[in-house]
Amino acid sequence: MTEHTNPEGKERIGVYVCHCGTNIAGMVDVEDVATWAARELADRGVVIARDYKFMCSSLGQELIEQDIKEEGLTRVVVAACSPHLHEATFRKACANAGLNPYLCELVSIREQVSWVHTDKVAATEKSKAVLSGGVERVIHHEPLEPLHVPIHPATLVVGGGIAGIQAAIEVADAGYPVYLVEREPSIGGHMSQFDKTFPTLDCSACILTPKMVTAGTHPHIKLFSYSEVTNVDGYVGNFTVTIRKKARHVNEELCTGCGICQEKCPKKVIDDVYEAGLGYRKAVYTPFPQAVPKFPVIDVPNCIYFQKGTCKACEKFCPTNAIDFQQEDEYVTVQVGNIILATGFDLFDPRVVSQYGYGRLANVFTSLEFERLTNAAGPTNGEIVLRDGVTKPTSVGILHCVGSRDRNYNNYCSVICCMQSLKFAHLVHERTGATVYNFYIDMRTAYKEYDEFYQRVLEEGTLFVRGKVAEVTDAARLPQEEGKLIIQVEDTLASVQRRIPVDMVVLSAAMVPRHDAHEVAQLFGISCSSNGWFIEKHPKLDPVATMTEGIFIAGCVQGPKDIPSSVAQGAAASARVLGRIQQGEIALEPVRATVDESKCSGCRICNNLCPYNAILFHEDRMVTEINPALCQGCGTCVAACPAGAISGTCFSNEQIFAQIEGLMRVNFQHEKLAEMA
Amino acid sequence: MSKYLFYPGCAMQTSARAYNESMQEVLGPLGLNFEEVRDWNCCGATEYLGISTVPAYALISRNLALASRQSNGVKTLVASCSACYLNLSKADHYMAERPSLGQMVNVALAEGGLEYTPGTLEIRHLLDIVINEVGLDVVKERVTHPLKGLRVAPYLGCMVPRPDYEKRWSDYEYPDELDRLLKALGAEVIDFPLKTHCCGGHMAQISPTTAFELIRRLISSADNYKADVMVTVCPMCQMNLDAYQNETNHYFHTNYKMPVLFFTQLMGLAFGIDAKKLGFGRELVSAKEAMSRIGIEVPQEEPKTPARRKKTTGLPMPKMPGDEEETQ
Amino acid sequence: MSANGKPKFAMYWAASCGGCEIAVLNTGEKILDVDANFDVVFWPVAMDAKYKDVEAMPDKSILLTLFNGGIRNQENEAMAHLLRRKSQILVAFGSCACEGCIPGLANLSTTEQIFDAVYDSITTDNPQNYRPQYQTKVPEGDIHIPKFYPVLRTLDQVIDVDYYMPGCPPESHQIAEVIDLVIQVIHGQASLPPAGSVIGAGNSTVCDECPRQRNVKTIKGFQRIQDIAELDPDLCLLEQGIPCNGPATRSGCGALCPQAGAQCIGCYGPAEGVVDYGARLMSAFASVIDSNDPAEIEQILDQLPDPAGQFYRFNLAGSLLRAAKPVWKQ
Amino acid sequence: MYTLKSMAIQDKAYKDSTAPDFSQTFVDMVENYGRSYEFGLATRHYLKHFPLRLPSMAPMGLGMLSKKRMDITPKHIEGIDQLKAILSRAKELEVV
Repeated sequence: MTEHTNPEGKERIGVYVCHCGTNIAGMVDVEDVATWAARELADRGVVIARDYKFMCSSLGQELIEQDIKEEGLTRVVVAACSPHLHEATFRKACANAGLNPYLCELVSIREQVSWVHTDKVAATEKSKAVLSGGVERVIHHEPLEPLHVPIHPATLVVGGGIAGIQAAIEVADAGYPVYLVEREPSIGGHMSQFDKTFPTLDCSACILTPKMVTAGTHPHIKLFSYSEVTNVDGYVGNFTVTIRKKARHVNEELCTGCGICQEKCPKKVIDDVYEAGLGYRKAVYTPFPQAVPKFPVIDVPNCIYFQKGTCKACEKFCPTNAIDFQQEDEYVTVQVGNIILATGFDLFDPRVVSQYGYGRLANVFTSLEFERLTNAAGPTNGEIVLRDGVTKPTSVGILHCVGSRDRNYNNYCSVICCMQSLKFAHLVHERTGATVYNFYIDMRTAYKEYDEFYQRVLEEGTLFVRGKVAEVTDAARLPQEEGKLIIQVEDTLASVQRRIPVDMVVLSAAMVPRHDAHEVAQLFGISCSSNGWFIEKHPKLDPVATMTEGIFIAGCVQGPKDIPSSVAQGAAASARVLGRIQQGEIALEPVRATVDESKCSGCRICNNLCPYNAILFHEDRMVTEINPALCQGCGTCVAACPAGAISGTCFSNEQIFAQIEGLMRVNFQHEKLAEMA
Repeated sequence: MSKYLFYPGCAMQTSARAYNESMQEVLGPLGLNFEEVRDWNCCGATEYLGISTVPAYALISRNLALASRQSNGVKTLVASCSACYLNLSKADHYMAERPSLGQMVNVALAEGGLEYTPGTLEIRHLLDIVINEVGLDVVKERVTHPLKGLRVAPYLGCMVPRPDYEKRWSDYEYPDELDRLLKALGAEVIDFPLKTHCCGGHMAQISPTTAFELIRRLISSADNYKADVMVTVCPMCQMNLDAYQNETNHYFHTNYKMPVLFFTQLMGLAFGIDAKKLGFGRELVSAKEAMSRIGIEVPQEEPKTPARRKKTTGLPMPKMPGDEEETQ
Repeated sequence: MSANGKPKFAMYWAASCGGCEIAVLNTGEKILDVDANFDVVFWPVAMDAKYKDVEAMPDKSILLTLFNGGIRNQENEAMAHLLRRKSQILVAFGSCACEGCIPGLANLSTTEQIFDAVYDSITTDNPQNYRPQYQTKVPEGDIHIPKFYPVLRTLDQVIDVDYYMPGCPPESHQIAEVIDLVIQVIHGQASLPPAGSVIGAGNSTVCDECPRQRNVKTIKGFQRIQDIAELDPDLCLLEQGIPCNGPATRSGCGALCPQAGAQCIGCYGPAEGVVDYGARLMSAFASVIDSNDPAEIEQILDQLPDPAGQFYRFNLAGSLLRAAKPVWKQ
Repeated sequence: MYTLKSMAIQDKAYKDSTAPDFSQTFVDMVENYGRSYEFGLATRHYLKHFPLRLPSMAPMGLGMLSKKRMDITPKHIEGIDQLKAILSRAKELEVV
């Protein structure tokens, strides 16, 4: 068993108990905790114990520094808030006084004690217990040195939507190389599907296209369109990324983007991506006229030649012989120092909200379908018409919050739906003169100029009904309902049930994480929440970094947001990356797992577990090794190793058992634990 | 032969005799063996729970207690009537969720020497058993006389898919179980928008005009879709739509003649069972004319569907799950 | 030193099956070396001796005692204390003494349940329903039998132990090596390992000695070895879904079981530095189950019909758990 | 739904007595026979509340009778005494 003595009895430990104003002192008798520690933990090496109003203030820190110097402290325990907040602060204070920062231990008596208890006596006792645990633990701490790794100046940006484009341009403008990877044949993302953007009603293409062109022609940006990242190795500063360039079957060297191949292709396919399923494209296509790059791709599963062996119309008519049916996928490996993920969102599939009839009732549209209807480059050239392609609606119902703010689907608010629905209402008015109803739960028009836009749409005569729509049906009850879609809703302001017959229904569907978000998260070694949004390092103070060093996120991959926020995040992520690049190197936390090779038998149980891909196996020696630069110290492999051959710095058996012993020392001191031993 | 306990409920012996007769006929072909709960009593229908709580649950639970005593290892209790199904599962659910209620009900049951532990039985509707236990593959195998050319409006009513304590149904607003079953029988199934709307329930008795309006909505919608018959899974729905159709016509000056049948009757027909054995003729709005359409050899020509879906000049419709199956 | 000048040797058998004794005899001609180098003063299975003979010996007069078996009753405990007092080097010999072994699994049952199993089960013919009485009056006076404890304890939970020699039983070649070592020490040709060491075993795990081929592991389910029609003779058993305890078990046996196509059941106990063998192994197995679906994971875990037997067969008494709580509270 | 309904009945918060009365009539029948008895229920209920509706319903009633979808005589269950004992105990518990 663990030896519970202060090794050689030499450690001189300082204990500092923080009041945190009344945050802690309101529920814990901090003076008592400090005097108790000085008295009862003296035999454990505590030579000084103080309480102070705000330990994190510069005066509090100076107190520690002074004691280290004057009292010759060799270990420091601070009882305050969660280590998440101030561990770095107190480590730095120790370092300033010449003590290795890793000889400092922070125990939480705020989040884990004062904020969660209501009995002051018990809370004080518990504070003593956790403090005692910290003291026992700190005895076993070792001085550690951070690892320094160089930062490769190149950056990988994954996702060519507006957030990714912005991030790529910012980094490239600073003079550093960027690899921009986009899954679709063209960059542009969802923004390229819109006609107008709220609240200014700017033409989406007009403001996006220049950015796309910049990204496509920038000397420092290497664009990989129609490509996907297949493998990521390495660690912050030094990632090796494999990119699969899917075969376009069009030779980019020869193609001029003239478009004849598309014209001549006999195969028409429903375009599920760019046209949101509402329009057609050919089997060889560029998704939209302003596409960057301009080169088309051949959609192999739909190409007549690939399926039946004959056709080759595109090849026959291509003036530059750019069609290449033999082309194969190409794998490119690049070195980068940092990665920005901006892979965006999918639209919620409203088929599952069966009562709204999407998929059954022809004239129920999703918001993205409607965007295409209004787009001058869309399937109807911007005409707002019913599914028959000709009839103009005389009345339109727009349903907010479809699949969001609904515990059956997604609890969260999708942020953009209110403004988007207002934009739709405006466009319907402007282009058809139809009566427009907006069905909303709450109207959320935060941010600049948004509420003004709401008022403008109100003045235009859009009818607003507050209530969650119960049903959209074609089952008419009254003669005037025949042939219409009837929206059944409780008008919660008037407290009446309404049946409103309309010609067209638009569902403002929620933003949801990409269908493959979990796989992408795993590929890059970051975590996503259970519903699939990628998790930022800190929701307020570090919104574009992740828990994995060197991986940043921007745009809707982190959660629903509008265009301005996506652009801001793209820029923010690039600023973080540029800071890193300019430092030239980065110091990594030395909290790492290590393998004791003499104990490792190469059973390979741990090999597949590392979320950061830090584990490698040496076939020749039959032992596992952990790459210290990749390891984030999460402890997964430590727990899994059946031989106990892997240990985690700062979380050794000795430290953990000592901490438990320390905790027990207070709580159970009268219970004669010895009986069990 | 899979064995199940069976709770018929009052209507199966009276107003829904056709349901009972046709069900008995198809049990064999489906490989189902139903053992009736001995000396069961009324479930309280839609009335008892409005009047009282403990007595109402005690009334229902007497059946659960009798069934569990009789179960002999059989866990599933099948109900054919939607109201019975809902009441039985409701009692089982709330006795577990509110232990004090469960206790009181058991105190009352003890008076009759009975007891019931919630969760002992698994209460399921007949349609659920056919779809999820027998399976559509077996149903399809049994079909010898596909109901080709018969346009049917599948109508479930409100009590089967809601509130669905055990999450057995595909969707509580728009479940497709009955649609899939009728498709398997070869019928042409319309996408009936009111499939889970209310038939009026006991409103036919206490507020006839309310009921007439609800009945009219259902019948006229089925008629708009040119349905030959409506198909139900519930005695009360059938009763309201069939028996009060004439009065409804009278009230609104309409002239609907929409036959309302039980799904088991159509299953029997598709299995090649004589219509007489299946309770045909008991309906008040005769199904004779509608049935004559499939009695005669219908040519293989596909009837035209209403212009609701894909028109070549129009914009494409979103793909729905199941679309692929149809095209194959 | 005894009269003939040879150091004294003792071996004792507490709560265990006797296999350890057989393993010592199984060392073959090596047993002659024991006789040649030691004066065997106490070894109940091999020679006649009374407890009072041991009591009469001066303290620390026995050089080496191999103590096998856990502490199940009052007699075991008394002998442990006695031999500790009389011995210079006391070795916890075999899995029972080191970790409790199979008798330790009884720590999951109450005394009453244990007695029911012994005195009142279908295989017992006990019409008068006799139960042990610790004290009985007979005409000659009171007689006592040793008291049965609520739990079995490992030897080091009762007395200080100098060395541990794991195995159920320890492999004979390992015993022979240990005997050789002690003889060399006696002749001044070697020195003793640090106190508290594990002797007669390796510092790694069974996998280290197992020749089967190993890959990155993912397990879709567990199977009992007898249910597998054809076992891959060269592939790691765990990868074939057989719950092999090798990865957590101390090396030293030569991986005999896996080589013979049977899974390691863990008789050599936890590898060096492992605090709780069962917990380690459980988290290791859990780590390689290839599923994220809770229902499927449940179903996979159900394929381990006896988790206590799988993970704590040899070491329950010595684990952090030690016993089921109700037993402990007695 | 039923909670609201029974609260309404207890507070007599209804305009006319048709609904609660129908429920009560139904319950009485069930308590007496153990099973529902539609003929008795319908005749009693309509006589009380909708006497004018009876003539227009006659064809339907006759249809139901002739197609054997309604019994003129009530059905008793065997364990009617047991059921009555259970219900009377349940009613005592209900008061609380």
